[in-house]
Formats: sequence, C-alpha cells, structure tokens
Amino acid sequence: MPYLSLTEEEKKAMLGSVGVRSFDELISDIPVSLRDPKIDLPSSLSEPEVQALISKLGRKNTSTKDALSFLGAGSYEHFIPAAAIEIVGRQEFLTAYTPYQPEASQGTLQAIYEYQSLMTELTGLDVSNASHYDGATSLAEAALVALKTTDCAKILVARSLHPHYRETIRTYLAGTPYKVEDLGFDAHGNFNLEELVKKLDASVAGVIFQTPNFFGNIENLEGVSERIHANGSLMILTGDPLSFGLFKSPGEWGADIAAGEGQSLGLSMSFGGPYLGYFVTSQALMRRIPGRLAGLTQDADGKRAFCLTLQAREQHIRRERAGSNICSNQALCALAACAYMTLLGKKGIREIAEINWDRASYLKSQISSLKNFEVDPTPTIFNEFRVKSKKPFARIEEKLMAQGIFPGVSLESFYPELKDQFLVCATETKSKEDLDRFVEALAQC
Amino acid sequence: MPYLSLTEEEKKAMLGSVGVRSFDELISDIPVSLRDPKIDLPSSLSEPEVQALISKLGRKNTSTKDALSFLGAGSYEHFIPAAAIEIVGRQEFLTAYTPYQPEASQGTLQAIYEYQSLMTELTGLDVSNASHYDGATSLAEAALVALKTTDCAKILVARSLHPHYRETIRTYLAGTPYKVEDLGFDAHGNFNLEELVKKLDASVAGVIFQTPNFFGNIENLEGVSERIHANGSLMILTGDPLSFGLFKSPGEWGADIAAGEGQSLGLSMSFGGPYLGYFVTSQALMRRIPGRLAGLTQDADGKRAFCLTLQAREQHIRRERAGSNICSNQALCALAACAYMTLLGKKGIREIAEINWDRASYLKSQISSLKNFEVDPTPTIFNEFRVKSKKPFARIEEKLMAQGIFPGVSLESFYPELKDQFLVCATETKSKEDLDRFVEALAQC
Amino acid sequence: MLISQDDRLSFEKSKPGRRAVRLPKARFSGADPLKDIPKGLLRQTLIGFPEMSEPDIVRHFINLSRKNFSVDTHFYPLGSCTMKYNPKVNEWAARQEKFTALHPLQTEATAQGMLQILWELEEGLKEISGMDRFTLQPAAGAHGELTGMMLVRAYHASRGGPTRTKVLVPDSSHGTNPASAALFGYHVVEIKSNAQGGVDLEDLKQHLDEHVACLMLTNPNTLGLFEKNILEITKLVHQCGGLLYYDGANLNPLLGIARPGDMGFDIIHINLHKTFSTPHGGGGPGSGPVGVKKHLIPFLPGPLVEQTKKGYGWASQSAKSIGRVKLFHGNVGVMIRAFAYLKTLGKEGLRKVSEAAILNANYMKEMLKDTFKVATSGPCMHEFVLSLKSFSTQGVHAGDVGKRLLDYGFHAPTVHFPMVVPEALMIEPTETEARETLDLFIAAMKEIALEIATDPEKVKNAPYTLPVRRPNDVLAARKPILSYRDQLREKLLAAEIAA
Amino acid sequence: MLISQDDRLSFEKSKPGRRAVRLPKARFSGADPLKDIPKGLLRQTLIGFPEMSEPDIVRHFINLSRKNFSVDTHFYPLGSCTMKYNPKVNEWAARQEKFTALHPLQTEATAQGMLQILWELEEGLKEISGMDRFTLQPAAGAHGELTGMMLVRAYHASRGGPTRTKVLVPDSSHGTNPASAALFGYHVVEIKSNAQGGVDLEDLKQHLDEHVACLMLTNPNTLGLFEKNILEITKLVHQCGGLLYYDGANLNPLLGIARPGDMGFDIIHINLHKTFSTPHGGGGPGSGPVGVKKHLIPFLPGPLVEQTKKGYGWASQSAKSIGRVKLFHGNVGVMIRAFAYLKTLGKEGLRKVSEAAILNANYMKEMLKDTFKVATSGPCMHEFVLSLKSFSTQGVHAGDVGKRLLDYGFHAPTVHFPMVVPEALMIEPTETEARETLDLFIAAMKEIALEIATDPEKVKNAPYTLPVRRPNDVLAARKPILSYRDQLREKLLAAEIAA
Ligand SMILES: Cc1ncc(COP(=O)(O)O)c(C=O)c1O
Ligand SMILES: Cc1ncc(COP(=O)(O)O)c(C=O)c1O
Repeated sequence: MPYLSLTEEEKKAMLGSVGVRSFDELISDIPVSLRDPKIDLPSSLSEPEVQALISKLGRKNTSTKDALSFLGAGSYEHFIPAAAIEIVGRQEFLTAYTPYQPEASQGTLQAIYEYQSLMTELTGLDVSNASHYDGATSLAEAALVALKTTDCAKILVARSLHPHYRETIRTYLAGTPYKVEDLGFDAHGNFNLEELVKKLDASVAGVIFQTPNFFGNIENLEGVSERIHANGSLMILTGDPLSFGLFKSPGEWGADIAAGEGQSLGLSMSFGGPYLGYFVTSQALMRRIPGRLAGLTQDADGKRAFCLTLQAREQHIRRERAGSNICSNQALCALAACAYMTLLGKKGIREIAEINWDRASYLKSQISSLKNFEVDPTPTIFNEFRVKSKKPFARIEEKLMAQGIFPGVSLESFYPELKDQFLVCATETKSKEDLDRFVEALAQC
Repeated sequence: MPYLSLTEEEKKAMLGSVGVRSFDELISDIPVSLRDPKIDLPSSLSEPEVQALISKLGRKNTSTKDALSFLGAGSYEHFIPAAAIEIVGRQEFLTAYTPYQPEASQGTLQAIYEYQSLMTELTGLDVSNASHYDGATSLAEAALVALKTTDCAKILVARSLHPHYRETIRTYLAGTPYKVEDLGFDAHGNFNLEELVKKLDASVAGVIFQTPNFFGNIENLEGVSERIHANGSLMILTGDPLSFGLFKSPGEWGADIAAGEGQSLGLSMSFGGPYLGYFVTSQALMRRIPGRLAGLTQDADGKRAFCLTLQAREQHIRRERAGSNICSNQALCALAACAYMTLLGKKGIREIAEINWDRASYLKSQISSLKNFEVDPTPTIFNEFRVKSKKPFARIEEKLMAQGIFPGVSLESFYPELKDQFLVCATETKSKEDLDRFVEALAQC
Repeated sequence: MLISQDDRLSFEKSKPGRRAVRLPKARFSGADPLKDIPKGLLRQTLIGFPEMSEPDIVRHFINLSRKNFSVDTHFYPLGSCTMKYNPKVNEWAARQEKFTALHPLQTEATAQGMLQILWELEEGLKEISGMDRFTLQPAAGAHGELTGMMLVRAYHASRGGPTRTKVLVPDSSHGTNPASAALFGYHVVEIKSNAQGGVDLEDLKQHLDEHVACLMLTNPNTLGLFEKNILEITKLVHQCGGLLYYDGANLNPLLGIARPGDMGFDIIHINLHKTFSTPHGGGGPGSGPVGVKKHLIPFLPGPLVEQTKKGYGWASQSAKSIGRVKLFHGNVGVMIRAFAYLKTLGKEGLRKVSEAAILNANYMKEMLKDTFKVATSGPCMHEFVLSLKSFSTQGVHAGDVGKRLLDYGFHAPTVHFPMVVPEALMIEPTETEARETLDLFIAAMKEIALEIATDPEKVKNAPYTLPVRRPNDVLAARKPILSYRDQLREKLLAAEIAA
Repeated sequence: MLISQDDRLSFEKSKPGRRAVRLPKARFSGADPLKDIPKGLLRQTLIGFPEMSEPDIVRHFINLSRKNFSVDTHFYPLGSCTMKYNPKVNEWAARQEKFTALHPLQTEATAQGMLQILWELEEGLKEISGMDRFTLQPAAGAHGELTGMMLVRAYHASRGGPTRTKVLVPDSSHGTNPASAALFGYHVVEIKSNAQGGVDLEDLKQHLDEHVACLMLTNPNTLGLFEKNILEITKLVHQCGGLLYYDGANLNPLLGIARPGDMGFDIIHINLHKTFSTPHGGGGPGSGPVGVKKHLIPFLPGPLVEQTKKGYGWASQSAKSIGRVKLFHGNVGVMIRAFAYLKTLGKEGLRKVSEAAILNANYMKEMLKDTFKVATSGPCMHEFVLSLKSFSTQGVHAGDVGKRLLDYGFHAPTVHFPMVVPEALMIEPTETEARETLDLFIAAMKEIALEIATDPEKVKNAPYTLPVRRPNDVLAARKPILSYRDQLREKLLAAEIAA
C-alpha cells in the first residue's frame, strides 16, 4: 500500500512499546471464528495500472463532450468557470472536515456563510442552510419540516415535480402516519389551480410545486401562496436556481421553503452526483432548518469570526430529538456553487439565465416548424421543453444516437400517458451550429 | 476584459487624482504618428467560448492517449503520479516568480534546493543548478562553459547525440570563433573510440556524448574520461536521467558536466515543451555554472533558511561580464521533477528504469523475430532501439497509423544514410497487450 | 504576512460595475425577455449579488483556503471521522471528463465504463463486508442509516407479526443513530454500556421483546472497542425477531480482519468518505452505500446495477423495493474515488491498512496513558478515548486541550464525545500517519499537560496562533446572523437605535 | 499554527523501507538486469534518494507552497516582471490531455489543432507588435535576446561590409541585454541616460559608426518612461547601418496604443509570461517569441508553422536560417495559455489592458510622490521608480523597505534596479489590481515612511511575520551549501574538527 508509512522495523518497535508480542494480541477481543475471512478481491494495482484502468473504463463511455447532448430532466450541462474548478480543488478545502474547530476552519466557515448569503439572495428567502444531500432529499426534509411544523398529516405534491423527487418523498414518508397526495397537471403541463383549491383542507401540511417544472414550464403561481397560507399550510417551492436570475424567485412567489437541486450552479453532471441540495426558509422557520448553519459572531478578542451555530437542532447534541439526522452534507458542492455565483456576479447571474432561455426558445421555435414534431407554444419555458414526436421516440433516439446526438429524455417511462414525448434541453453550452445540426437531424427523421 | 477591475467611475476619479483631464495626457510622450495603430484581431471571446474553442481544437489532434504511440527520440511518454500533478498545480508555486525575496519564497527555495540535491544524487555529480531551458540549450551552455574554462576553441560532438541538440550547439557557436566537430558512430550506432583518440588534440575544449544515445544505445565509456582529461579537456555527458537509475551515471563515467533533458522526470510531452534542462557539474566548476542556485544559510535569528546564492555569476549583477544570460528558467518543471523523484523514491527510481528496459527488451526481441524487420542485437538499450524495415518506412507508418498506432520516429530525416530505419520506444506505459498488438500489426506489413 | 488580513466578505469587496466571468453576447432567438416573457413571471430585482473581478475573487478564495487545517497540511486525528490520506490518483480519476461529463440518464450502452465501476465497487464492498447486495444511493452515513431504518420497517411489515416500534442503540452510539431511527418514527431506546465500555448484555436483554425492530451498533464502538460479545448480541436480537444494523463508520480497523456480515448483521452502511479514503470536502460530499443480507435484497432502493450478456445495465426495480432515497444514482464522483482506492488496496492491502490503523492507535494510547486517563482498559482498535476529568480542578476542559493542540499544529481530536465518557478526547490517528507524526503529537500532549499544571490559563485561552480565538458561539446562537443580509439588517437596527 | 514548522528536507524525513508510488510488478521480457546487462554499464549505488510515504510527501510540498507569496495570494508589484493575474481558463486549456499528450514529432495530420494554435498565436503577435514573422522557439526573454543577437550577426554577415562588433545598450537596460550580447561575442557599449531618464541622444550619436551591429532598447524603459525620441533613435541607428532590437519585456502598456514595429524596430522578443499573462512558476517556464521585419525572416530559426491547402504544417527551413535554438518547438504549454489569453483579449481588450496598467501606475506614483522621491518627472507608463536615497541618513535602504512591505502582506517591488537610480524601488502594479489594493499598498508605504522617521531599526530588521528573517546571503556565498550532500559533508567536517 503506497499510503502507509510504518516500516517493518517500526512496527516491531511499536508493538514492543505497546507491550505485546504480536499484532494478534491487539485484536484478541475479536472472536477467533470471525477472524481472517476469505476475501476474494483482485490483487492490488500500482498507480500506473490504476491510471491505465481508469482511462480504459473512461473510453467505454460516450460522454456529453463526445456527443451533442440535449439531455436535461434534472441534470444540466453547463459551462463551469475554470477559476471555480481551481478553487474547489484547493487541498485545504478538499481534505478538511466539518468545521468543528472554528479557529482551524475560518476558510470553510466564511465560504459557507457566503454561500448561505448568496442562496438567500437568489431564492429571495431569509435563511439558508450549509447544504443538503441533493434536491430530492432536501425536498423530502422540507416535507418533514412542514408536517412537523403544522402538525398536519398530508403533503400535496404536484405531479409535474421531478419524478425522482416525488418518489423520494414517498419513500421517506412510507410507513409513517404521513400521507402524500398528487396534484395533476393540465394539457400544457401546468399545475391546476382548481384542483389545488379543492384539495386544500385542514389535513394539508404543505404543498410542493416545481418551477420551472419537470416539463420545463415556468409555473404562474399568482395568488397561490395566499391560498395555501390561508389554509394554514406551508408552500414549498423547488426549481432550477439558475432560472431565478430571470424568473420569479420562490421568495417572490411567497414560498415558505425553497428546497431543491443546485447542480446547475457550477457542478458537473457526473452521472448524477455529487450534487447540491439547497434549503432556504423564511425567518419563521429558522430553528426548524435541517443541517449545518454557519453564523457570524465575535471571537474572544472582539474580532469578527464565523462558527457553526444553532447546533442544538442537530443530532450530535440532541440525538433522537434532533430535527434531522443529517451529519455530513455536501459542503464542497456548496463551495463550488459559492465560487460559481461569485464569479458570475450580479450581472452574470441574470445573463446566464437569459442565454439559457434564448437557446431553448430558438430551438423550440425551430423544432415547432418540423413536420414530424409538435411543440406546445403556450408554456413559458426556461431552458427545457416538451416535444411530441409523431413517430416512435425509440426510433428517433436510435437514429440520432447514430449521428452522435443525445436527443433528450423520454417522458413515457415517467408518465406512461405521455407517449413518444420527450424533454429537450438547450443551455448556454450549445452554439447556433449545434442547435441547427440537431434540428436538421430531427428533420431527417 | 474579465481580468480588470477599474470601473468607469474609478477611472475618472483616478485620472482626477493624477491631475490630468484625459488618459491621453498620460501617454503624451508617445509620438502621435505611432498612436492607435490599426490592429486586426478577432473580437474578444467570453470564457464559455474560449473553452469551446479549445475543446474543438483539441479534438483536431490525435493524442498519444487516442493512439498507441511508440514515439520517443527525446520526448517520452511516461506515467506521472497524480500527486506530482497536484503539487505543481499549487497556486503559490505556480503564480510566484523567482525567489528574489527569500522570506516570501521559502517554499520555492526549499523545493529547488531539494531538486538540486536529487539531481546531484541521480547524476553522481556535485552541483546542480536550479534548471535550464531544456536539454539542447543546457548542453549548448555546457559547451560554452568548456570553451571558456579551458580557453580552447573546439568542441567534439558525437553524431549519435540528439540531432536537435547538435543543431542547437551549432547555432549557439555559429559566427563565434569557436568550432564544432563531429565524432562518428559505428555500425551498431556506438561512438568510435579510435576516432576520439585521433581527434583529441590541444584545441579540444570538451567532448559531448549522449548515453543512452539517440539510437537508444547505452554507450560503454570505459576509459574515455581518462583520455579526455589527460588531454586537458572536459567531458560532457547527456542522456535520459531516468536511465541513470539502472545504468551508470555521468558521475560514474567521470564526466565533468552532466547537461541534458529532464522531461522524463514527471513532465508531460506537451508537443515539445515546457521541458527541463538539467545542468550538474563537478565541484571544480561550481562558480562557472549558469543560472540560479539555491543555497542553505542561516537567517538573522540563526534559523536555517534558503536563498539564491552565488548571484555574482549572474546577469542582473554582472551584466555583460556574466557567465550566462539566463534569467527566467524552468522552475516549475524542476518542481515537477523534484516531486516526481521524491514520490518514486530510492527504490522506485531504480524500478522504473528496470521496467522501461524490460518493456523495450521484450519488444525488441519480438520485433527481431519478424521477417520484414531487422534489429541489431548487439547494443545494450534502455527504452528505445533502432529498427530497420525492409519495406519503405513511409508505407509502414501509413498502415500502422490507420490502425491507430504511431510506429516510431523515422531516422532518415536526421541521418539520410539510415534509410527506412526508425526508432521505437516502449516505456512503462505499455502493457503486454499493447506491445503484442504492435508486433502483430508490424507482422502484417 | 503569509495570509491576507483582508478578511472581508465578497459582498463587502463588491463594487458596482465590476465583473469576473463574461458570457457570450450573441442571441439566437431574436426574442427579448422583457417583452416576450409575461411580466408576472419575471424576477423583479436581484440586488444583493456581489460584483468583483476574477483576480480578486481568486485571491479571496485562495486566501480563505489558507485559513483551514486539512489532512493535506496537518495531522487531523478527529476520532470517529477517519481522516486518513485522500489519495491523489482518486481525485485524478474522478476528474476525468469521461466521468464528469456523463449525464445520469444516458443510455446504458453509452455508459458501460461507468456502470462497470459501480458494479465492481459493489462487488468489492460485498466481499469486504460479507453482505450480499448494496445500494449505492445514500449520500452519507446518516442517509444510509435512514435507508436502513426504512429497510427494517419494510422487512417487518412484509412479514406481518407484531408491530415493532423500538430501535435499540447503545448510549455510546453516534448521534446520527438515534436521530435516524427517530426521524423515521421509531421509538429509540438507549442501552447502557458496561464497565468495560461495551454493550451491557443484561440491560440489552431487558429491552429485548417482540417490539424490537432493530439494534443499531457500531463495532468497534465509539470507545474504540470491539464488542467481545458480538456473536451473542446478534444472536439475542435475532432470537426476538429483531434485525441488526451495523453503522460502518468504524469499518477501517476491520478490513480483512473480520466482516460485519459474518457477525450476524443484516444491514450495514459504509462511509466511503472514511474507510474508502475519499476526501471530506469541509463537511461532504460523502457516500454511504447500504448493504444487506439476502433476505433484505428485495427491499433495497432501486435501481441497482446488474451484469447481463450485453454488459452492464440497470436492473428493473423489485416490487418490494422501498423506492429510491435520492435523485439519480448517488454521489457517483465519490464512488469513482472509492473504486480507485479499492483497486489500489486489492486483496493484499486490506489487512495492511487495518493493522497499521490499530497499531498506530495502540501506540499513541500507550504513550499517553501515563499522562492522561484512558477511558478503557486493554488494547483498543483504531481509536481510543481519553478522559480529561482530572483537569477539571484546574478548570481545564477537554475542549481547551483541543484548542491548545491547534497551536502545536495539530487538528483537535473529537472533543466531548462519546458522551458516556466525561471530558472525552477521542483520538483516531489512522493508518496513513508516520510514527514521527504520532511522536510529535504525543510530545505536544505531554507539554500541554505540563502547561495545565503550571499555567492553566494558557490552555484555557488558547489558541494564539490562528486567525481567530474562541468565536463566541453563545452569542452566535442567541442572535443568529446567518447571511450578509442579516448583517445589513443588524447594522440598520443599530443605527436606528443610535438615532 | 497554520503552517507546519516541520521544515525538514525530504531527505531528513526519509526512513529506509518507506515508499510512495508503487510500480507494476509484471515483467514481460524474462530478462534480468543483473544478468543481462554488462556489469560495466550498470549503476553501482544510488543511496541518496529519500524514502517517504505519499501522505508525507504531499503534506511536505503543500506546506512548502504555503510559505510562498504569489499573485494568487498577494499583491506582487515586482517592477519589470508584470506580475499580473494568470487567468485560470488558460491553465485549464494547457492542461487538456489533447495537448499534454501530444508528441512533438507526431505527423502534422495528427496535430492540426495544435498547429493552428501556434499559427494563430503568431498571427496575433504580429498584429500586436507590427512585426512580420515570429519564431516561437525561445524559452524566455533572455533566450529571445540571444536569438536576436544571432539574427543580427547573421544578417550583417549576409550583407558583407564592415564587421560590426558593437552592441549598444542604455545604462538603464536590463542585465540580460548586455549579457546576451556579450555571450554571443559582441562588444557591449553602454549609452548614458539623459536627465529625464531617456537615451542621451548626444551620447548615442558619439557611438554610432559602421561597427554598430545593433541597439537594444526596452521601451518604455526600466524607469517606466516612453522614449520620446524613439523615431529619431531608430532613424539614427538605421542610418549607420545598425539594427534595432526591442526588448519586449515592457510591452504591456503599449497593447493597442503603439507598436514596436511601427517605431522602426527590426527584431523584438515578447515575454509571454509577462504581457500575455502566463504564470511565472516560481521562476519559469516562460516563453520569448522573437519577431522580425521582412528582411530578417529568412534568418529565423526553423521550423516555422505555415498554412497550406491541407491545413497547417511545418515549413521547410530557409537556407539562411541561423538554425534551431532549442529542442523541438519551444515552450508550447506556455503558448497555449497565451493563445487562450489572446482570444479572451480580442481586439477590444488590448487597449483596456494597457490603459488600466498605465492608470494604476500613475495613480500610485501620484499618491506616493509627496512621501517618496520619484526618479522621473511627468507621467509614467506601466511602472515607476522611487529613489529612497534620502533615507540613507537613517541607515535605511530600498531593500529594507521591500522587506518591511512583506509584513504588510505585499510582495516587495523590485529593489536596487535600475542601477542608474540610487536606492531604487521599482513598482509595477499591473492592470489586474483593484484600486483598493493600490490604496492599501500606498497606506503601507506611508506607514513605513513614518516608521523610518520614528523607529528606523524596525524597518531595518524586518520582516517579523514570516518563516525566516533575512537569510544571510554572504554566508551562503562564502561557503556554498547547494545540496543535501553538501550538508552531510559539512556536518562530517564539523565533527572531524570537533574530534
Ligand atoms: C460512528 C458514526 N456513525 C455515523 C456517522 C454519520 O456519517 P455521515 O457524517 O457520513 O452522515 C458518523 C460520522 O461522523 C460516525 O462517526
Ligand atoms: C526588461 C527585461 N528584459 C529582459 C528580461 C528577461 O526575460 P526572461 O526572464 O524571460 O529571460 C526581463 C525579465 O525580468 C526584463 O524585465
């Protein structure tokens, strides 16, 4: 093992210092019947061999850099500033742990504090935690917060919420006394106000919407929070935070909690993780927030300092009475998002949203004009939209894949009723030539 | 420009502070006729566009990771430990300059000192500089040191020295009173002792050999230094330092100067640079050494400290009387080599040489058995050897390239007499399957 | 001055009109957001974002990083966290574009290399732990525990019988154990530790009945002791129909030595960010794969990777599955690192790791035991706990010693945990540390003991060499300032009060 | 303690039997080096290499890095070195495997992207400098100068006529200028500076004759002044048959404002590691492309990139070429960075850079001029020089002020250069620094001036906040210890003397 440093001589000497004759004396508590299991693993590889293996396995993948990809559906291909990558690679950030010792962790703590500050700005809410695992788990914990805060039993969930989020919420609540109920969507893929009004009753702890929703639509949530609040329930919003630079933020819609996935803020797609769960609430819910919080305070010499705070909420203090069980979070991903948002800055965070909207709008109008494809013109979109193919989608996909194009995510596997429909996503990574090439390829189908 | 920070307001205020009404007043010394040249450049690209452009240009290359490469001839494909890459990427190493202020540069200085220490060990000589530009320039400066030290006019250069090194030496000495004369090689590609003895006369300042030489042969230099020294000349050796882990070092051969290319010590091939010129001498030549030197000393509090030393040799002190004009060197490449050698360590530095020798030996014996190719069995090799094809090499190359194999470097362009001969190199990066695939492809030719 | 004293926030360094990253100017659609998007959907203002230049942003964050202790710069013997070296080749692997640029919903055919890694990682975890199948979805240890509790519930539910409402945890257990069980609605029952620090068998027996859903155990426990009676414990719990959950945070000393699966555990999570050497990232991301024995496989969250004739693919989800616990496939980037580590480790490496981890801990314990009270007797596994209660007379607490260690260039051990030991200092050196480092740490500890005897104030007010000294956490919690906007509000308030 | 105090050398941390990187065990050839290689060719011993574990090596180097000042962590106003921000996207570009894994002797067809970069970089340099063709081979500025001298000699030789043996350099020139000329056998003649700091025309004229091979000039010169008389100077030298060499180290303030080619220069080098933002790497690598006017193109070192119908390729070498000055194609990795910068800069960026560089320098000069004597009058270009002679009465030298600045968190300016100014402090802020940074530096300088007045010893003994204080360079030079082996030898000697 290249990562060990004790030499045989040292081992002998140290065993001597410990006062045992053999290593086995140190593990005498382990029943002999358990010891020395037969473990069938390949032999150790040296670093050149590991590098060669990884390269070989890499070549077995066709990445979105090899192909022209229009996949989205919760994981987005975006430009990441080189400076953000270097910052995240700093060994002192990468190989530290949770800042339990604030004196030895002011770097991590200040960065988290800045992340929290940026997320409150972006979502238009008051208090952000230091990160959650991902969008799905963050939303599931938001549901729990709503259930516990209101002491009600039911969560209403829009069916236009990302199917993985919906499934995760159900998994979290299955086998508990809590219930989850769906809210349907209309022909355009938007949520249904009447249905909401009908279902809002005393049992409802919270309502969860996504905007832009899973179909890419920007939801019009005018008047929704008033109705939900009038019912004594909480409004929980999720959505791609990159869209908040251009479209109304959860705070502006009147949400109590914004919880969701922050991958588009400077994280690579990486086959699905690690991503970044964001969790931001109103002031009123501050002490209900799950996870770490970095706070500002003074040190013993009156100097400004940062530390973890409100730890009394957490498992390591409160154990079974903790609001959440989260311990390790996604700190490095939050740092990446912090660096990303700082690098884009006030103007950039709006521009990037505009450019995404522009690319998708262009692509949408181009595809609209194709004979064999239909696009609903009604919804306002961000960077993703629904396309209906007149031919079987599997055939379309096969044809485009052969040309090095990933055409989009099939909707049928998530919504059996949406036959031959697929989600197409276009971000700032696509040039006009890329989009035209895609349209041309579709036209040939 | 994303790298600027003055806002328009600040600019105005600062012009005010300076006491001028317009920027142009600041450049009034520049003749008006010179100002505002028409410059025809493309428009500025944003970072996403630069990234896309670089990726696109990258895809126009077939790299040695895309193909199976047996190219060597002075630039070698080697495994680089990931730890070395991270160390070299540390921003405090990367974005500092020459350690003029030792208090603010102990990191760079100690690393250079360790590099110097490692290079003296590896070459078996006494004093290493902090780096030179590359093998060719380092060797050219070694020739100058010999000429100036001995006050003689001629340098003898083995023709089996890398052709680029030979050409660079000639360029450096052209138009000066100094002369360069070749020493031929025998049928095996080894230097010719009789010729050397004949040419060693009072005019000879130094003799330059390479081992392993350009053909990959380990030269037997037994008794050579004695003859050169008896003539009052200096012996200058060059060669791949990676081979010194297994084969006799310049110091052991009696060389006065070891100067050459250190790329194989942890630097990527990068289409030819940046590489690392090493320059190591005997104690006697210490004050003749070109370039920076880091030395050990004490600070004002008696603490151990490092600083640049013997600066009186250098251009910034001695101007036209300096021994060399070098200012910026290849410090970061020296750091890479330092990290590489430290990571390989005492055992690794020998093993890596053995493995290279093993791979090339295996390949050599496999190719020997092919009908259409000849390999001279006589020379002892390191990781490279000469192959003679019975068919035109251009045809062979074309065929192999079509299969994604770079078969090696043609020798004819360097030595017209070596028709259809080529250099084949196999390092630790090649698996048995790789080598067998190459042999199989050659067998089909 | 090696580290910038300009510790202002990015927000405070901002100036209107500055900008770092520029974006493409070209627009393709001809549409105008202000005209073509309904006004009611548009964001009104976004005033709070900072405006800085790229050079200043880079300097800002690089200087921040320099204020951290980390494994790459400091010895970091934080007990229960296994702060071992994070190999650089793992980072290199995870950063390859061939993995970072993979979309999670790509077709199987275009991700064969990736799927193979997930498959082989699972195979390796199975072998090492003695379990039969793993889900790689959970994002961390606590997430694994939660997943485990769901599996426990689903399993019992599928079998009918009495409702099992109790989850047993030792009083020395990690906080996430009771929290995970409680979060999922279980009634948590604490089992006492015996005098040696292990599970008190008598107390355990008293709580064993048909309402026990499961016992959660970390073994070695948080005192660094292997549960001598482990086989009896698992037997007892099984006998009353309960399941056994293994908190794998402390698996490092067992590699190649013993397997939780062989001990009788039904469910286990493994922290890839501990035993499998992936970096802790200032708090995460981690990865907490959950492994189960055969009888629990149908309940695992899906999808799982399977090997078919065509290569690797996603198995269709079992009807009994609890359902997914996370978006997509888990923290894949972390898994790639763990995979590279597994390959480096190989068969031969396992025992070398665990033996060195155990030897290092025992060596330190032995060298410190004359100066400090060790909470347990006999050899320890990969970590051990000191009790600093005797220093209370000088008014010095475990936390103070931790702070003082920072001045000596060492990260503090875990302090005041486990709670069963008063004034606990929990030390885990890990296997990657050299003996010289341990010796320097031991010397520092002895020096501090001397300081406590001669000048306790010095220790109580430490540290002295760091950017800040003892941030006031009471103040922080009383008047939480959690964002720059909170700061501005505070300032405004203060100004109003002053006026 | 943020930075490790274990500053032992790797050699001193070594212990027999430790090891970091492991290598493959398999051998293919069946050969045994000890048997199959003639004994006389084998290395006998290699005892001096260190033996360390990977975790310790990483910690060693990361801690070393933390002892450095650098652009990414500190303001670094080192005059004449253009320590501007090194954009991260350039690093990203240069580290792409598609470039790092290219062999220099690959066929042209397999390196089209690479060759295009070299071509377009050359095109950009030509436009910006007003020259007609560039060689990219030279590895640094000084190497470019040497190449320039070779071109000068070859050019004159090709024309016959009197032997031209003299190279003129101003007395304010950088040390590499006279050194480069002398290295190549030229007789170096220093031209005096006039009262304003420019070239003294009268002195120049006195030295102009048919033996003048060339005048080397940096413009703006090292005092930060643009040579007002530049057109007359180049005319005069041309009239006597000499060539004009432009040291492009100071090109940064001229981007888009004026071009050396238009001034009449025949040969120029450009430091990509200055004006083109590539990092300095602790001393290198740099890159010093050399550009020439048409009449000198045939003499350039080959090979050059050319554009053909098939794409890009290597032009065959001209018969008059001086021949190559370096292995392969120069420091290509540095060129990729410069190329990315050039693309970012674009037409629009040029003037923004130079204007900000000039404005920043003038602002600093203006704010400091009441406290310190400025060596020149009137506006400066991108840098300026202070003369601290007046502090000699307190025994304080320019170097002392530089040291004291380190305590304030700023890298020292260039000290004691140019030599024409007594007690010179040469300050180059560059365009990438924010006004706040300049203001902090200005305040520190004024504070130091106060300290000199009230407590000069404080300044003379600075710095106080860094790992070491004033290493003794006299001692270092008197008894050079340049390697660990030297250290061991010294120790042995000392022991013998003691015995
Ligand atoms: C014993 C034990 N269990 C569980 C956990 C929780 O793991 P995670 O932080 O990955 O959620 C930890 C983490 O420190 C631990 O030490
Ligand atoms: C004016 C001037 N000329 C030439 C040089 C030499 O350049 P290099 O260090 O790249 O060889 C420098 C470097 O500092 C310089 O400032």
